[in-house]
Amino acid sequence: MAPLPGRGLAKGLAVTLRTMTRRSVTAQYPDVQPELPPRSRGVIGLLEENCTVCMLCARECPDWCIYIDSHKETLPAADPGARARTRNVLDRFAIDFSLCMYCGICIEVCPFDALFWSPEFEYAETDIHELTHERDRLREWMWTVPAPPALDPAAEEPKEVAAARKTADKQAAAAAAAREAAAAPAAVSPSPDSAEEQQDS
Amino acid sequence: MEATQAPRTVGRLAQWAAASADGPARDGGYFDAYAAVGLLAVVGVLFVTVAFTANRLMRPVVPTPEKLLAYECGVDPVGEGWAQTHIRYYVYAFLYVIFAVDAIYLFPWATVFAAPGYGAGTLVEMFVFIGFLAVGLLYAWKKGVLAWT
Amino acid sequence: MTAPVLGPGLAAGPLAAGSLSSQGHSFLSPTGVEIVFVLVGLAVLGAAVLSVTTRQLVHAALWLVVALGGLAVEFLLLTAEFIAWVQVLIYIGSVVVLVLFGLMLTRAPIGRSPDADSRNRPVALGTAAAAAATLVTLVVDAFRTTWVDLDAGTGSARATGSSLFRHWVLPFEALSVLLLAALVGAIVLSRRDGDRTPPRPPRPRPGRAVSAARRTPAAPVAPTATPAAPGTSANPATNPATPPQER
Amino acid sequence: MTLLDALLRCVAVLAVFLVFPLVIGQTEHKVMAHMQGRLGPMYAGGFHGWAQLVADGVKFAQKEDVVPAEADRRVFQLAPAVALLPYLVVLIAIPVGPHGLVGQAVDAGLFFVLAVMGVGVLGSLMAGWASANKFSLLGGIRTAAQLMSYELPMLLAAASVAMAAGTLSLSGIVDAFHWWWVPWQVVGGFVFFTAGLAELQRPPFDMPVADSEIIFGAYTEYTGLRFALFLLSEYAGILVLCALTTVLFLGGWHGPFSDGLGWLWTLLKTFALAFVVIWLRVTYPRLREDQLMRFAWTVLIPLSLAQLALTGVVKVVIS
Repeated sequence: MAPLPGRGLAKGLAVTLRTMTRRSVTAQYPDVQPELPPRSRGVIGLLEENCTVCMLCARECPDWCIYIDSHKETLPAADPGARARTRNVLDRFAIDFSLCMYCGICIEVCPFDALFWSPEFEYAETDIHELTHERDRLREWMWTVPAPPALDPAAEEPKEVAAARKTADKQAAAAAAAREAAAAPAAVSPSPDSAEEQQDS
Repeated sequence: MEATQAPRTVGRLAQWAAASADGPARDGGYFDAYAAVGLLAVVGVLFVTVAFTANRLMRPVVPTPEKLLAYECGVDPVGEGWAQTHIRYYVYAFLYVIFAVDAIYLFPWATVFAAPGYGAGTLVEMFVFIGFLAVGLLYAWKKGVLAWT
Repeated sequence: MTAPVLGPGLAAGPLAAGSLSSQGHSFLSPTGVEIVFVLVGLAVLGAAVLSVTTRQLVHAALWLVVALGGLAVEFLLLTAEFIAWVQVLIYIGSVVVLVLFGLMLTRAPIGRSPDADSRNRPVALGTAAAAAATLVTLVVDAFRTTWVDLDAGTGSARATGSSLFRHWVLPFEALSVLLLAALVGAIVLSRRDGDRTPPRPPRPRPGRAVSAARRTPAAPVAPTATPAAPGTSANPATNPATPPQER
Repeated sequence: MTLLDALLRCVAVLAVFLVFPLVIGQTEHKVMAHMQGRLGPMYAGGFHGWAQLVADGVKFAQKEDVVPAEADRRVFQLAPAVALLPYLVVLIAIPVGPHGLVGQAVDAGLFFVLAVMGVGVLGSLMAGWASANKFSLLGGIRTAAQLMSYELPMLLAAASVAMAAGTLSLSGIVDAFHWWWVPWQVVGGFVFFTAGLAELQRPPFDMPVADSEIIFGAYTEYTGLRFALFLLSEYAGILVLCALTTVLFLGGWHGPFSDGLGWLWTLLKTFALAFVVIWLRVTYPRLREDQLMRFAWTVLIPLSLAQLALTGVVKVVIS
C-alpha cells in the first residue's frame, strides 16, 4: 500500500514527462543509415567460385529455401594416362528470402566458404515472388560483405592460422636443418613456399 | 498555433459581441441567441452534407463480397451481429435516469438559493432532497449493485 | 439589440422574430416564431407517426429522438428555455439512450421485425384520435383566441427555481421520495437474489471454491446464450431486459 | 444583429471547430511520440511533420466508403454526423474573452452545453447498432453504459459551479470568478474533467473502443471520411471539454492583462488542459470495465456530492 494514495499515479506522470524532455531514440532511417553491428544478418551473399555444388546448404536448410541446379561436366584428362575427371557446374543458385528465416545454417555448413552474411537489408519487393533471388543478385551482395572484424587482442589464434603457422614452422625447421646438413657440400636456397603459405593463411 | 482568427477578426468579433451586449435574456435577444444556435446547426449540417457529397465524387467504389463482410479481426464472422452481454449494465442505466432527474433540479436551485429571500432554508431543502437520493445510492452500494459481479 | 418588428408579412426569418406585441395578432399574419413553431410541429408529428408505424425497432427509437428533439425546439420557441434543455438532457440524453441500450442488450435485429406489429392498429388509432381530440378540445376551449405574450426569461432556470422553491417546495421534496422509491424498485427488480449473495464477499482464497454467484466477470463476448453469470442475472421471466435465454 | 453577422459568427465557429481539433491531434501525435522516446510524424509538410493530419484528411477523403452488407445502411451512414454536430453546436456558447467575445451568449449556457453534449453519444450508439458486428454492438453498449455513469458526476460538478456563480450563463460564471474559486472548486473541477474524459472515451477510460478486446468498438466498420468524422468528433470533444473546464473551473479569460489578452488566456488554459488529456493517455493503462463503473459511482459521485455540499455551505455563509 502506498503511503499516499495517488502516489503511483503521480509517479507515472513524472516518468512520461521526463521522457518527453529527453532526446528521442528514433533513427531517421532513410535519411540516416543505421549503424549495424558486425555480422548483421541482412542477406546471404554467394561466392560462386567457391561453390562445389555439394548441396549441403540446400539439404540443411530448415525451410528448404535454397534452390540449386547443376550438371556434370567431364574434363579431359590432364595427363595421357589419367582418367577423365568430372566436375559439378552450377546452373542455378537461388534463395527464396520469403521463406528464409535467417538462421544462417547454410553459411555454417558450407565447407568451402561460398556463402556469407551481408549486412545489406534493403531488398524489399512489392511482390513476394520477386523475393527469390538468383545467383547474380546473390553475387552482387557478396561484395557488400565486410571484412571480418579484427580479433580481440587477447583472443586465441584461429585454428586455420595456427595450422598454417605449424606447417610453416615445420617447413622452416626442415629448411634450416637442410641448410645445416648442406652447409659443407652446397648451399640450397630455402623454399619460397613456406613464406607464401604463411601469408595466405 | 493559429490565434484562431487574425487579431483584426477578433476585434470585429468583439465589436459585434459588444453590440449584442451580454444580456441575451433581454426580450428579443433570446430569440436571436437561439436563432444563431439554430443557424450554426444548419451550417453544421451543410458542412457534413458538402463533405459527404464531395467524398462521394472523390472516392472509388469497388465493393467485393469480402469487403462487405463484418470485420472480426480478419477471420470469417461467427454467428450473427449480436452477442449476449451482461445484464448488469442495465442497472446503471436505471440508476442514471433516476439520478439525472435529480440532478436537473440542482440547476434552477443553484441559480436562486443564494439570492436574498432564500438562503439557508433553501439549502436545507436541497440537502433533504439530495439526502434521500444519497440514501438510495447507499442502498445500491450496500446491495452490491455498484460493484461488478 | 431590440428586435425590430418588421412588417407582419416580412417577418419570415427567425432572426426578425422578436417581441410579440399584444396588438395586431391574427392567424393571417403570423410572426416568424409562429411559422417556425408550426413547421417544427409538423416535423414532430411526422416523426412521431413514423416512430409508431415503422417496423424496425431501433428506427422507432431514433424517430422518437427526432420527435423529442423537435419538441425541445418547440419549448425553446415558447421561451421555456429550461424545460427545452431538460427535454434534451433527460429524454434524448438518457431515456432514449436507455431505450436503445435495452434494445441492444436484448435483441434488436437489423431490418424489419415481423412481430413488431401487434395487429392492434385500429384500436391504437382510435385511442390516439380520441386522446388527441380531447386534448385539442381542452386547449382550444381553455384559451380560444387568447394571445400569450412570450417574454424571454419566464422559462429560464432562475424563474423556474424561484417558483419551485417559493411555492412548490413540498411537491419537490415528495419527488425525492418518489425517486428513491423508483431507485429501490429498480434495484430490487434487477436483483431478485440480492439476499443470497453477500454484497462484498471476502476475496476468494485459492483452493476454496468460489461461490457460484461470484464468478469472475463473464467474458463480454459470449456469443452463445448461456445463462450468463449464474445466480446474479435477473430472472428472465420477470425482467424485460433479460434476453430470451431459454428457447 | 443581422443575418450576415450571425452567419459570419457561425463560419468563425466552424473554422475553430475544424482547425483546433487538428492542432490538438497534431500535438497528441508529437507529445505522445516524445513521451515514448520517439519522434512522431516528421515528413508531411516539411517542418516536423506539421501537416500530418491534413495529409490524413486528404487520404481519408479519397478512401472507399465501405458499408457492410448486413448493416443498416442509412443509420450507419448518418451516425458520424450525429456524433460530430453536437460538439460544433456547443462550441458557439463557450466564451473566449471578456466583453462578450463569444460565438453567441446563451442564457442557460451551461445547461445548454451539457444537454447538447449528451446527444453526441447517440452517434456512437447508432454506429454500434447499425454495423451488424458484435464487437461494434459491444462497443455501443459500453459507450452507453459509460455515458450513463459519467454524465451524472459531470452534471453535479457543473451544478456546483452554477451554485457558486448563481447563474447558468457561461459568461456570467466567468465574470463571477475569483481566484479563490480554484481551491474552493478543485474537487468539482477534478470530477468534471475526469468524467468528461470518460465521456469522450479517452484513455484511460477508453473501454468502449478497447482495441485489444473489441477492435475499435462502435467504429470498427467505418472507413474513409466517416471514420475521419468520428475521429474529428473525438478531438472536437477534447477541445470542448478543455474549454468548458477552463471556463467553469479555471476562470476562463481571467489573468494578467485580461482586458486585451483575455482570449489568449482562455486559449492557453484550454491547450494546457488538452496537453493534460494527452499526457494522461500516454501515462495510464486502460481501466477495466468494472473498475470504470465502480470509479464513477463510488468515487466521482460521492466526491461531487461533497463538493455540492461544500459549495452550498460556503456560499450561504459568505452571502
